Amino acid sequence: MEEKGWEPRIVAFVCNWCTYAGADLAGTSRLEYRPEVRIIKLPCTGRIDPLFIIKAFEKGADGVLVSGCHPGDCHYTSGNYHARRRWIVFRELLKFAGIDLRRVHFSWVSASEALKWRDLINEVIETVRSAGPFEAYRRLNP
Amino acid sequence: MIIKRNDLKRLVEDLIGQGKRVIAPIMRMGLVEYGEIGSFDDITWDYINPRNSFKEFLFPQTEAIARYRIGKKDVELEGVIPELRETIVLGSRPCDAASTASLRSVFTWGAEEDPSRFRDDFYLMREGVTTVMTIACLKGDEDCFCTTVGLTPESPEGSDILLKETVRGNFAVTPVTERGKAFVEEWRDYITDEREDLKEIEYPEVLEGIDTGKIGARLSDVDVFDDPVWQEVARKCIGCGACTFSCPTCHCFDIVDEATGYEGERRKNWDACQFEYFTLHASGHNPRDTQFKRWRNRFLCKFHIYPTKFTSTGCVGCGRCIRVCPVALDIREVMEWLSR
Amino acid sequence: MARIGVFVCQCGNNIASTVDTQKVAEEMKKIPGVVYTQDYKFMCSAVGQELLKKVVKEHRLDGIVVAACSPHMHEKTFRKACEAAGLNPYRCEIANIREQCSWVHHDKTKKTGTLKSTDLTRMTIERLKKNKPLKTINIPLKKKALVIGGGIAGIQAALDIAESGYEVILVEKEPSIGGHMAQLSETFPTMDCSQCILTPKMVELSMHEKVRLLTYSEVEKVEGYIGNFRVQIRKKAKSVIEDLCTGCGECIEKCPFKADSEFEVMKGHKRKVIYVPFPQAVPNIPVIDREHCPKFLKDKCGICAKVCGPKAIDYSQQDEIITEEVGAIVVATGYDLMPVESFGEYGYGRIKDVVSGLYFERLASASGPTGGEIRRPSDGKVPETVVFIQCVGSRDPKRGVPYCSKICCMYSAKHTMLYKHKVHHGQAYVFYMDIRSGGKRYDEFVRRAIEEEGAVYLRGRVSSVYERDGKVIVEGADTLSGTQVEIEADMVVLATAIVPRKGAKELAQRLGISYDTYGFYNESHPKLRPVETNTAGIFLAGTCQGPMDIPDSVAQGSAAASKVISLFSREDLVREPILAEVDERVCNACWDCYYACPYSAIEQHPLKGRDGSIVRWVARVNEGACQGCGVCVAACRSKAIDLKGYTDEQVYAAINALV
Amino acid sequence: MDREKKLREKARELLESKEVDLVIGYGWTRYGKRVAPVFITRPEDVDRLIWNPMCVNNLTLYITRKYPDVKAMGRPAVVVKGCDAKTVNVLIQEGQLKREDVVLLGIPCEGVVYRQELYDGEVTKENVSPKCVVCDVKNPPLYDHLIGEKVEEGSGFEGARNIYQEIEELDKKPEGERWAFWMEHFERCIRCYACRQICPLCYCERCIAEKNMPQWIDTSAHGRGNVAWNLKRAMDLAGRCVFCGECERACPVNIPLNLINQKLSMVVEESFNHRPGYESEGHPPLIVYSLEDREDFIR
Repeated sequence: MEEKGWEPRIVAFVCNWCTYAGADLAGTSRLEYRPEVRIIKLPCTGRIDPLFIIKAFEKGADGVLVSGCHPGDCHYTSGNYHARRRWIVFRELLKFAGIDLRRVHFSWVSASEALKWRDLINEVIETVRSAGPFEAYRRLNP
Repeated sequence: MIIKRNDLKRLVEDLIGQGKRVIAPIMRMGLVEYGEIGSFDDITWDYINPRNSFKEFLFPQTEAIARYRIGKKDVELEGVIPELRETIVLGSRPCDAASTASLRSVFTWGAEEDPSRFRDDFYLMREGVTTVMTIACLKGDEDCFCTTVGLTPESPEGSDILLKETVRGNFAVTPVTERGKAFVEEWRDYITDEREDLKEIEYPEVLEGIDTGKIGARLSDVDVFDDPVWQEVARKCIGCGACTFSCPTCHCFDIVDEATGYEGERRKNWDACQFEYFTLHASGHNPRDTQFKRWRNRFLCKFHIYPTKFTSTGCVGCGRCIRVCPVALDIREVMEWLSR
Repeated sequence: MARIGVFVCQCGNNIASTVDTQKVAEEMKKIPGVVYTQDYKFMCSAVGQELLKKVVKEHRLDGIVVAACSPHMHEKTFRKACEAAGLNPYRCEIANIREQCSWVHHDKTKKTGTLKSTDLTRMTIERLKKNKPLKTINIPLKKKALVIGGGIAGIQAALDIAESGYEVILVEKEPSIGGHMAQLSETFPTMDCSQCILTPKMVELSMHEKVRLLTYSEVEKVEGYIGNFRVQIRKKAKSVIEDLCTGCGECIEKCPFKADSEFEVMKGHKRKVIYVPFPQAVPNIPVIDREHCPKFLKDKCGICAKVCGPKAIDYSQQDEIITEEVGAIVVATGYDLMPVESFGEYGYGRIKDVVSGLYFERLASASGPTGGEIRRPSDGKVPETVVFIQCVGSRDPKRGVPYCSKICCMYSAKHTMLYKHKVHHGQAYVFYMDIRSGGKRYDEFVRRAIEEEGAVYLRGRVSSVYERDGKVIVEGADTLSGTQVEIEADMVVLATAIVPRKGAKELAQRLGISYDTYGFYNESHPKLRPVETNTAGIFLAGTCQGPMDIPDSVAQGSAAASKVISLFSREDLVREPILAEVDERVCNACWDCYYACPYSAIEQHPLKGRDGSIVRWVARVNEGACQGCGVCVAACRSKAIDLKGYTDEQVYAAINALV
Repeated sequence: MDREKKLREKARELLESKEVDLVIGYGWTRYGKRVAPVFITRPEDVDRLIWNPMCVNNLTLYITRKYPDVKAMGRPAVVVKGCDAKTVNVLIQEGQLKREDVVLLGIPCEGVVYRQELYDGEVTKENVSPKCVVCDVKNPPLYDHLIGEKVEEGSGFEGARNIYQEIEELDKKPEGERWAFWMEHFERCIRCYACRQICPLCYCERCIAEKNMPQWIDTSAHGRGNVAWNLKRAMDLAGRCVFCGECERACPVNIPLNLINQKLSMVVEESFNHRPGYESEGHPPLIVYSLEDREDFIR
């Protein structure tokens, strides 16, 4: 399945206040991690719609990461709690539809967790790589 | 001329072997539907009328009609020539076959008299490579009403070749069109000149209360257009596209662009006049803003607009819209009302 | 087509060492709608900003992407520069190619960094194409504050706000303001008398022309948003007409019935049924405790009404609901002490001479029931030996709370001193886990208790407390000497944990502010926004936020006040336009957004026909309350609501530009 | 039939007393032998109302915002089976309906057929609707008038198709097989939106599928568009779907939508202890949250 020289393409939907800041800190701390991730910043994980994830797969993502503030840390008090609920259901839906959950990742990364961010990205990329290119989704294209 | 069942099998296998596309009734997900077969044995013989008409093989539900690339200055357009495979539709029904004329009427509207007018090449190209081998119905079900709209279970209209089942389970072959004749010539070896008795064909009852001529005339009356009965008959209509997408003569489509990055496709997709947004204007105004108006339009399209504009009929009596409707809206009830 | 300019910053070598910025700029030139690209050494420098402005004007650009450091660094800088060049600031976007690219991918060949920077910048350009110009919005502001809670933090906040010339309403649940501080004897580390420093403030507050004091009152309902809150306050029936009462005290004097005193803590200590909680109460107006007054229970007595000269007693008085409009709210609702009955080993409730710290405060207080003499509850004897046990409930995740209550180390030290000053020959013992005495002159204070006042500090936990021959025996470990100790004490004082006020969560829900797992209110940022809540316009002061001592509470009161004052110093509120917006044509009025919104920023709005009848309902966003989180957008099934600045179109465009 | 008679009597009474202007019930169609929704406005027409196991439609569809024409007819009474009645609770929860705006003619039901054409005088384990096999609301949980006596709860369709069992079996398969299973179905989707149109809870003024700028869901009936549509449809019904089964019944290409809807119902019940339609208080579970929601999958 795995093509030679293929690197996975991962889209990360992250909240502005915690994970985005955590990723910034990883930068200021000059931590090194794998480059195959493209971040899309949103104000809050509560803004993230399941449609974003579907669309990312449609547009060629092999894996998706959604990340925000730890419970209790949400800049908007409860956005991450709302998000968590949606993910519980959406993740089960994807699983039931037969999507390999190695492609769908959720995490809490705070503004101070630069190390966690680095490790997370490396791990997510590795996991998605083990799942291979998302050909099954690509085949849905006419 | 007779083609024995075994020879029909050989014929089909040979066609498939030549890389041709053979469309025939098959069983999928508990439903009989037209689909491409991989072998003769895929064919289901026990059917009245498949859930879909074979129009989707002439006029696909979705197809790319152009590709584009958004460039620095312009949009670069590239035409799409559909991938054409010679196609044989085996086992279509006379009602469906008759509908091809209706589709052609729309897709070549006025072009015969005036060549500068638009012809839908996508349709015509596909039609040009398609041979329709109809098998006459032995009987209909309670929703079949071809006889009420002027067709019969053995009408040849629209078929290239009409097959009728014999008492021995073989088929009597009648070429209808030039294409059909050529096809029969080509495969003459498989066809014998024997004669066999045909199985009896049971015609669906002609519904006495319905007179299509009268319907057409009444629909020209503006007062009928505003008759409150429309609201009554269509009140339960849920506005889905099940009837139009099953209908062999419905032909409406929508054009959409689907792009990824800077490249995209322009696609032609089936559309249904029953959808609320079908007639929504950019201004926000919707001339058919409630469901009965949309349903009325569908009816008018079949029994007024079609007969007025074309010689072909808008309804072939296949009964699919009745079978598929989730709220059992029966077009015949309205036909009856308008025949009074 | 768009006219977009792209600047790729080298950030000296910070970006340029792993990203070929020139190549990125060239690549961007190929994108439709991009008419100008350039890489530059330092975009954020004055020269860089001037360059940006110049290019915007010269090339008549309608959008700018700066590929540089994190937007958290310089988004404002570049948006300002755009604005100065006549471009709407929200038509400027930042592609983060430093923190999230050049600094984390160390490929010296620049291949990795260049590729990723190209992608990130392209995604940003496509997003920018969908950016609508936005305008900051102005919201009117009601310059009146509500302070909830009349303890020292609330008093301080209210006074500071009032002193700045703004009106303040202070709501206090009890019949008097003063809070816990009014119950204390003397305060560490200065040992001033608590009442002496508090009472003048209470009086000052009550006399202040800008302050409206609502005691015996509670906040029932809060609606609205920063600058424009609508608050309903329940003024409980005092059964005394405040305007008529002179505070002479005749009614209290003559009242024949008694009930337990809340103020005195001590079991069995009674107050009258018509009462002021303590003599220095502000306002000095009694209330009738209807739960215990026979007039209300069986319609008997009525003496107070008979003896009242000014005829201020009104048995028929009803609770009154007052509606007030305020622009800001300071929450200063204080704390409770953990009930320690569950700590069986300390014998509280079982042994009379085991008391709480607050009880000891009352014992030591000159205005307390013993007139400041230390006498034990069981027989009124002066205790010769007193054991103070710290961390009762605090730092005890299993049975109590995991946090440190912060004030107990200090007040236990104070208690040993108070005790020693009053009972010179007495001996104080303190069982402690750690001494936490950070704070100005705090550690010196504890040292004084040990070194000068002779308190014996034992590091270890108490295993059991029991009675023997009229003594209270305390058994515990001294972990420093590694021995078991047994102390024959006359009295034991427990330093019980600070816990959130009963009903704290309910109030938080009414206010729409968040609280932690214990029920303490959450500050917006523990360091940088210590008195703000996440709900704009609502501020915190004092122990409702977590354990703290008087100086901290007062400082917080002042801090919260200063936030209110700075808010009120503006003509109106200026808000970033990152707000939700409803497409009313397609709103279903299912109210998913209404219920999901953390800020109650969605309003149910009727759309009316020409005849004034309601045609249908739609959601509408209150721009003052909306904080731009976008929870509503994801909640909306039909996407009838969108978030300006982070619209679906912008997100879609970014995703679509992945490849 | 006794119930049918009682239903007609009650309808006549309501119409005569002008308590309602309209009774939405079931009636025969002119041709064929189908049962369809009927709208009765005159007491003399109540004999058109029928009740039998072919009465599968969820008629609460017609009291949603999708039917302004029906609304214009005045105050309705609606014939509801137990499953249909649950819809009313969700509609109330979502502000789409006030309880007092509708009169519910609750009709105890012992099972309806999956598709009308399968009915041959008796509901059997072969032709029964899958919702009836696992039904726990034979007697409507809410109604204004109960038509006839209550029936005993519990299912008697041993050996019939069991949705929950099918879900369990599907769950056990490797994901690749599940993907293949669903793709085979989704690729057949013709985007007629019968599933949406028949669903009383798909009442959006503008469906997300009709939204362009941006077009989240491709309108083309290709795999990509169909998967997006079917996932989004399922997601938006999660925690709301009352299992009236209408979407699957309406689907012209037999996509087993009950499976996907009920799978998510199971997830919602397990995760949030919520079963839609049993009460009108509270909110749909996906717009609220609990601090205790599980997050074992979040890193």
